[in-house]
Amino acid sequence: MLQDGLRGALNQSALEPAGPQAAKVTHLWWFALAIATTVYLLTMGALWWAAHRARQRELRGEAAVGPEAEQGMTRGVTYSIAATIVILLIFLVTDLSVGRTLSPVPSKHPLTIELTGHQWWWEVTYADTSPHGRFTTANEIHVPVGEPVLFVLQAQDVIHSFWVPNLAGKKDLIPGYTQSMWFQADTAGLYRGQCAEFCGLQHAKMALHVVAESKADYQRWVDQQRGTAAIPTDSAARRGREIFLTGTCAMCHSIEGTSAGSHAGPDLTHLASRRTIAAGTLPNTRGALGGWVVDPQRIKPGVRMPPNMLKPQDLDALLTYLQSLK
Amino acid sequence: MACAGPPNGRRPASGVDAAISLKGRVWLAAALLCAAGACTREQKAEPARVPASPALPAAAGPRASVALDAEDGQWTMPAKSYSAARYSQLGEITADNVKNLRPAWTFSTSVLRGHEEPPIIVNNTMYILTPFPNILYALDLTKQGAPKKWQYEPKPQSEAQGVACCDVVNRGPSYADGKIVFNTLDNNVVAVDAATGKELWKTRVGDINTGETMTMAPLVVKNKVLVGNSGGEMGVRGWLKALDLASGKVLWTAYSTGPDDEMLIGSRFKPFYPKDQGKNLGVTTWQGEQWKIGGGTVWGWLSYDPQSNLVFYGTANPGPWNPDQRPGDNKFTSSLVARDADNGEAVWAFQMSPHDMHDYDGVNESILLDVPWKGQTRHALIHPDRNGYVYLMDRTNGEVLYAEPFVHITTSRRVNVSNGSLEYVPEKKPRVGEVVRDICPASPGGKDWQPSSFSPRTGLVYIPHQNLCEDEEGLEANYISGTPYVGMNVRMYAGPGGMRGRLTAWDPIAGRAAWAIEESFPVWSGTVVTAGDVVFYGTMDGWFKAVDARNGHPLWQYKTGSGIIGQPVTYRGPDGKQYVAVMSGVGGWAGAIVAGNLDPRDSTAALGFAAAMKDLPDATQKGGTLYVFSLP
Amino acid sequence: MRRLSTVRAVSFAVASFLFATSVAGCRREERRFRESPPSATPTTVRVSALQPGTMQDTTHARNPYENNAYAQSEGQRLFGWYNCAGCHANGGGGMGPPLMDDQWIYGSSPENIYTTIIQGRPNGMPSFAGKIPTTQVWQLVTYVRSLSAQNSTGARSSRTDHMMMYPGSSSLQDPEKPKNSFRPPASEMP
Amino acid sequence: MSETIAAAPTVDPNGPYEAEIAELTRTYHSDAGRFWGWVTSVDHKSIGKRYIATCFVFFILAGLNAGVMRMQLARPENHIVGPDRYNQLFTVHGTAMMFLFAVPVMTAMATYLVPLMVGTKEVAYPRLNAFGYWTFLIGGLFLFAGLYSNTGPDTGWFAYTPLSGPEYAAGKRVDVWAQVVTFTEIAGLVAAVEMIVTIFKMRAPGMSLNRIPLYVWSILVVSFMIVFAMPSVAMASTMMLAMDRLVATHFFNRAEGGDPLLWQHLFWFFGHPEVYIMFIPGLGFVSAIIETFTKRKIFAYPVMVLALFVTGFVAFGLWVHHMFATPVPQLGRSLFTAASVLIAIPTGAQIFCWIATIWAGRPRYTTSMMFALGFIVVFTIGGMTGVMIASVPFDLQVHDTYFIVAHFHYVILGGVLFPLFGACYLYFPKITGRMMSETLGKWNFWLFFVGVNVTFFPMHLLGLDGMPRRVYTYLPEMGWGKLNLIATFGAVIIVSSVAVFLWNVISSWRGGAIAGPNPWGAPGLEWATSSPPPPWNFHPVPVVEGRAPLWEAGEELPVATGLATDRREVLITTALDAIPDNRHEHPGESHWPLVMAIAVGVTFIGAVWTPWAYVVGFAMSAVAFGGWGWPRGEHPADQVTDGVLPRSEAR
Repeated sequence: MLQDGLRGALNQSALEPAGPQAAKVTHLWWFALAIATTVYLLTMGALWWAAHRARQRELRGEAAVGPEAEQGMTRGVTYSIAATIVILLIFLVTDLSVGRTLSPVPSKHPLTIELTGHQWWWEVTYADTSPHGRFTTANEIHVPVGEPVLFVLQAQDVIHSFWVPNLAGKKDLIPGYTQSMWFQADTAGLYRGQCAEFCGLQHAKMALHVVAESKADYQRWVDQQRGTAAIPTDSAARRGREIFLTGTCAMCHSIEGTSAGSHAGPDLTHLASRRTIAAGTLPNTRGALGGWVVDPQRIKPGVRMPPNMLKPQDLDALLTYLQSLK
Repeated sequence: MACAGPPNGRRPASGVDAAISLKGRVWLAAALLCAAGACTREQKAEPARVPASPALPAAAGPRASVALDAEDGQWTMPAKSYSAARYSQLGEITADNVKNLRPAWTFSTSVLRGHEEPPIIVNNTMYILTPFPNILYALDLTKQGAPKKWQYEPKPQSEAQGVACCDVVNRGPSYADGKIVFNTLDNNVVAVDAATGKELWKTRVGDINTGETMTMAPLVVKNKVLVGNSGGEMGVRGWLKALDLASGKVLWTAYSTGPDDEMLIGSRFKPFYPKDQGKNLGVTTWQGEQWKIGGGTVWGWLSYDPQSNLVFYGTANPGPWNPDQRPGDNKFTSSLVARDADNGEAVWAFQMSPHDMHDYDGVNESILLDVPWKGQTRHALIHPDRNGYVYLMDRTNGEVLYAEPFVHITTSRRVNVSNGSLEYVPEKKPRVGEVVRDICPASPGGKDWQPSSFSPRTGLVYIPHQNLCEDEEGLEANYISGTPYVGMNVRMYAGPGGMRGRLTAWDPIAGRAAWAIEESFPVWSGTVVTAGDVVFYGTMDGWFKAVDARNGHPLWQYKTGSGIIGQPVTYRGPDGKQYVAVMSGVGGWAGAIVAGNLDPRDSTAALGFAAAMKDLPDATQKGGTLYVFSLP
Repeated sequence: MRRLSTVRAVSFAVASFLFATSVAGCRREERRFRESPPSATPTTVRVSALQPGTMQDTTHARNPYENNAYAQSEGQRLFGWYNCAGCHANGGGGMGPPLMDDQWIYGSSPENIYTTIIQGRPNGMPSFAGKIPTTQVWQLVTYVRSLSAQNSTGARSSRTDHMMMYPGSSSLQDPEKPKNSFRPPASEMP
Repeated sequence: MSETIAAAPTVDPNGPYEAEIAELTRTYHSDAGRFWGWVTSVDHKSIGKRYIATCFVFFILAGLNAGVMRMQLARPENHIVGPDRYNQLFTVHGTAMMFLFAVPVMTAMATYLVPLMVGTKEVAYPRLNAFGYWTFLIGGLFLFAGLYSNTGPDTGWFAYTPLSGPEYAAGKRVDVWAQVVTFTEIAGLVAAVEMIVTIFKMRAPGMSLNRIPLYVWSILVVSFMIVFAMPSVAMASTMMLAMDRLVATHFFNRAEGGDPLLWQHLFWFFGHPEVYIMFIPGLGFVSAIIETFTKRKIFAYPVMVLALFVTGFVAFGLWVHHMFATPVPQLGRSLFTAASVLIAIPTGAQIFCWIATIWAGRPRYTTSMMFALGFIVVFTIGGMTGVMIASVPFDLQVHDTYFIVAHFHYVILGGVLFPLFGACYLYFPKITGRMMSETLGKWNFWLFFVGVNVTFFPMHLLGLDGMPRRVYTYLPEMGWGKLNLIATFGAVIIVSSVAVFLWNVISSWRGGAIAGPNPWGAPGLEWATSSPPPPWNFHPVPVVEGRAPLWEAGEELPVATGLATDRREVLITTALDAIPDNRHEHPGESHWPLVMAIAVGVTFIGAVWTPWAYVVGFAMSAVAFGGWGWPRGEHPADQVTDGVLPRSEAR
């Protein structure tokens, strides 16, 4: 069902790189795999051959090989050990070189995104030279194609790990520490990421999506995200807004342009513009949204969001409002 | 193991014997040591007079002067005069005879919260405004024992107490044109007939549901009542309003943040320094719409210069305290603003603490002085700020003549006079999830609201202030309308020397302290200085003190019923004698631990102030009494 | 079979041990994410959060979480999230009265505290009716009671990952059994 | 194999020693078997047996956890268990497998075998040995008691702070974990000390260092590793984590100057060597098995020994490769990468040597041998992936994914369980006196071999496909369903294999073919005594003249006589050349080890609730110490070895 919400299958494979980071690692992997397989097959071959030889001898009733064979064995073993060492060194060198090439950010002033891990969702803030240009969203990161993006990683509660396999390896978000990493998306598309460090009850459902899009689309998105939520015109939505601001919602969520300013939960200023809700768990459809608002504990047991028993018409109004938050 | 703290596994045993609590204290010591740093704790010490920089003869050299009205023996506004000098030309009580001072009469207010207000004396009547519920008493001075003439009760909403950040205080009424004007905690500005106590008008100017309250003393200028709001800890947007003295109609509103038109910033707006110049700084120096809940309230003192027709006032801290949540300079919070008294148009503004990180409000008083400066006389104002510096500024254009530290400062290196910028120490910036230690001055600042006084005779400014440092830890603050919006764990303790309070006599020209008196508790009361060269102030353990204005020699002291945080005044009674009056009644932020029965075991109680005042409950009790003294 | 007798003895010991501990654990360790039916007070629109809300009958309300560790830690989190700490600090009080001492103006029983949170109190305690779901209110109640050591110490967390609030003790101070003392209202309490 | 039995020389009990044996029987008399005798026994064989049995019980319980987890993951959005229960399951699975099975079972086997292999009558410090077992038992029961009372730890077997700290881990669950770790560390350290002393000072005369069996070498290396590694985690969990949680210290509280990363360093400084602690004894078993069933001494003995030592040493230079995603300087990372890569060399060397041995020998494909070969096949895969994830960039992709899960299950099942099963089949006759069924054995092997690969190979792919570990469920759209289903199916096969094994053990114990002293014609001293061995193992004690005593000795094994038989006297030899040094009297049955263990139990279990438990515990321990150390009769403890002379030299 999520697919309809996301237009396309969910891709979270480390072997389908969409950027230089992941690509290099993928190459490294195939290289390593090739070596490993060869070495493994050779070893097993040797094992089989040894067993076979011994059997032959036994069938022929020969006695076990005597000391004269020792040199041969010594040579064999020495060579194979030497070979192992050489191979390992080759691997080590390639690996380290790859590691070096990947670490520095290839840009002076990269687009910087501050990512904060919460139990169990992602707070995403786009940095800007002017404070007024900053804006905050959640669980969905938009990046321009072909441009390195720098991530500043922090955690609000426990250790999380930021990982979008198609784009780059992971980095931990550790409370009290500030780490950074970067990646670059070369092909436009939707890439799924997921928390990779066990962080409690809903670790399994702490996902995010990276939307890589053309510079133009990205700019359009940024401009729209910077805007604040307008006061709805139709009565239903207005009623929904009222419920949001005076009910339980405003205790945890914020909507720019209203009096709701709590950061306990994700920022909902442009909720309707996102593809998923509940940290990449549900498609952002009216139905899913309703189900989530009413009984989130059924979908993500232990999640911080409480159930909300709204009267049907109230729920309807609230959903109308939430869906108006483009 | 020593760091373990006491065994807690004990079942909640009923009744804890002394032994255990004693152990508790031992553990406290251990635990604190483990916490590495933050080990400064107030040591008891007797108040002592210490000469700060080599004491200069107060009378020598050129002196600052101040504009004074002719002395009429009255006290019509909390600051005595528009120039906010709190100087009385009455000379009956002198350094020589003050030792004979004795109580003339007293009056109980029936309120037990912090009494920060001064009595107002007009036409042989004394007006006393209590803290919430803001009862206004009129006492007849002509009669023996000053019986009550009438009392006026505004009956403010009791919920208002829930949104008053630092006790439900009020800093006093003002008299003008036969009216007593004052603010109530629930945001009403009230004008009462001074003679009859009849309510003339009552205007609601704020909404407690957004966390707004009012505690400041209005200033009446040319038939305009200038008032501002409180609530910098509640996500309130600060403003200054002018009401028509006759009708109570709101004439204009000048916000401290937001777009220029709402801040009444127009063509006349010419800040001295580039850092304060630009269009719509009230918006562009904030993320998103944070300026709407960004603080910059106006709960402090206003002064007025008739010559230039300008009012000068400071704006409070930006909200929330946690600076990470509000990137940018957050203009114009923690700033000084000069406005045209008629239409409120901003003339200049100067931000003392850009992107304030430690609740360094800018609301402290500005005393309007004329100082000889580099050969010429400058129309200046002197402003001891919470960030620990005394600013001497040209009040005509907002140029900083000097900014010199008057307390121990670790949060900033200096104020660069060439561009007016405060040079922060980055290590002392509060960080989320990490305790930053040894932040000096603490959030109440080098000096809080408690007003200074200036004597043209000695040429010294008498600054009552505190000496506190603190540890801070930033937290994610959630804005929930009508609830606190702070986002900081704070733990305060005495600054270097272990004395938490000080009265500093400041030489406004030399830019350094002439002498200082150390007090164990913060000096949370105002000061007043008289032509008799006597400075009066009170301490939080209840002593009302008189010291020699020239050298700070202690002359006289009297123990009142409760801690003193009020503003002493002096006046000439109908019998022609000089009287000195002060409210006794501990409270306020510093006294909350007593006024609110707080539990000192939680070091973050009262935004961390309780930690520094653990011994106050032993030193004084709640009260609410007016004390009037005179010579026999 | 002598060996068997041994085995039997041992297995009996094991069994009884398991049983003993299991009885001890359950109640404290339960994590009840979803009360069925999912409970929450209906959202009602009100003019002001500061005026006491609509009266609610809490006479036969009982705290389902007393001594439950999970509810207590949830309550601790919400205490910060919903700005309770803004007024009550971490139990020491500030704008609001302290919660870790033995003076309870409006009563210290779970029901009293529940009512206080839901309906608010005249001297500044806002009403959170319709703003905090019942389950969470009870979690708050559980935590608030732990501040003055009124419920099981076994369920309480020793500290938060923040500034040390209670120097010299693990979770909280030498417990004081609260007595409901009714102080004179208004001007005396924050 | 009848001919081998005949061939193997043994110490003949009905030789000229009847009188002494009779006296020994009195000296070593205990009513073992009856409950009291059972709890007071200090015989390393009886302790070893119950130790092994206990470990297998925990193995099965932890395995069942895994079973439930596999069921839950078989389908996306499955609802067999919720996140709360699932987290407890995988945490207890990991904790139990590591702390209650993989390491202790090897200790247990060593407790039983090492004294026999080095040809001494008893283990060093027999009462300490008993104490170790009881402590371990209490700890293990505590963990599962926790799980079954919904108090199972739920923060993963490495319990990262702050998730495991006081704020985020409510209740007592993590405290249970912390104390269980402590219990097992105590047991582990105790055993390590005994092993080191036994191996250095109690070897049979003539068993100089260069004649020590490879298995014994591996145990020696591991014992040293334990001594260095385990205090780190014991301190971290007992002192720091427990104190943070119980009395609000701030070791791991970043806000007040503590550091959550400190935990990771302390834990992995133990946690990584732990892996090698688990499978180095396995390598030892493989050597023993291959030696036995190829009828040929292991090729390049010095290389093998060296390899063990190098592995044990380098193992301490790897821990940071569990932390590549945390702030670690580039250079540091490179160093740990290098170390992680290079540790493959010694292991590789050993594998080559075994292959050479097989090539040169006459392999007999008994179940035991099959498991040894299976070990090479499976373990090598784990080794390969191990080298891969030493690479920082690659590790950052697969770290904390199912690729890692696959990797370490290949290493652990390959490195621990295959050799362990092999060893069971090899030593079962020695322990019980009966042979295990070879037919069931083959079933056991093939089911296990297939099961392991079917279960864990797909996990490599899942990991690369982005499936993080420790997720209680996943979305259908992720397309991880098929592979997970396969893995679950594999798990079923493993379960059946283990069932077969158990059945084989039980049935063979009841009615397996009677095994002689040396059914396999193996070379080690352990085969030089009856099966099961008498309480005193050997009398007189054998004398060693080569690396494979039973193969090199002629008809009769040279022995050393002269040890007193009226008391439990053991022969102490020199560390290097094992020349008789002096004799030492060992204590008899004692209940004090149990009392002591209970004292420890009270201390640590009580400490979950109150620090006062330490006070009480210390008092109890004091009493136990008193009883333990009470003087033991008038016999002079140590004497010079006059009269103890190797027979051979007497000739």
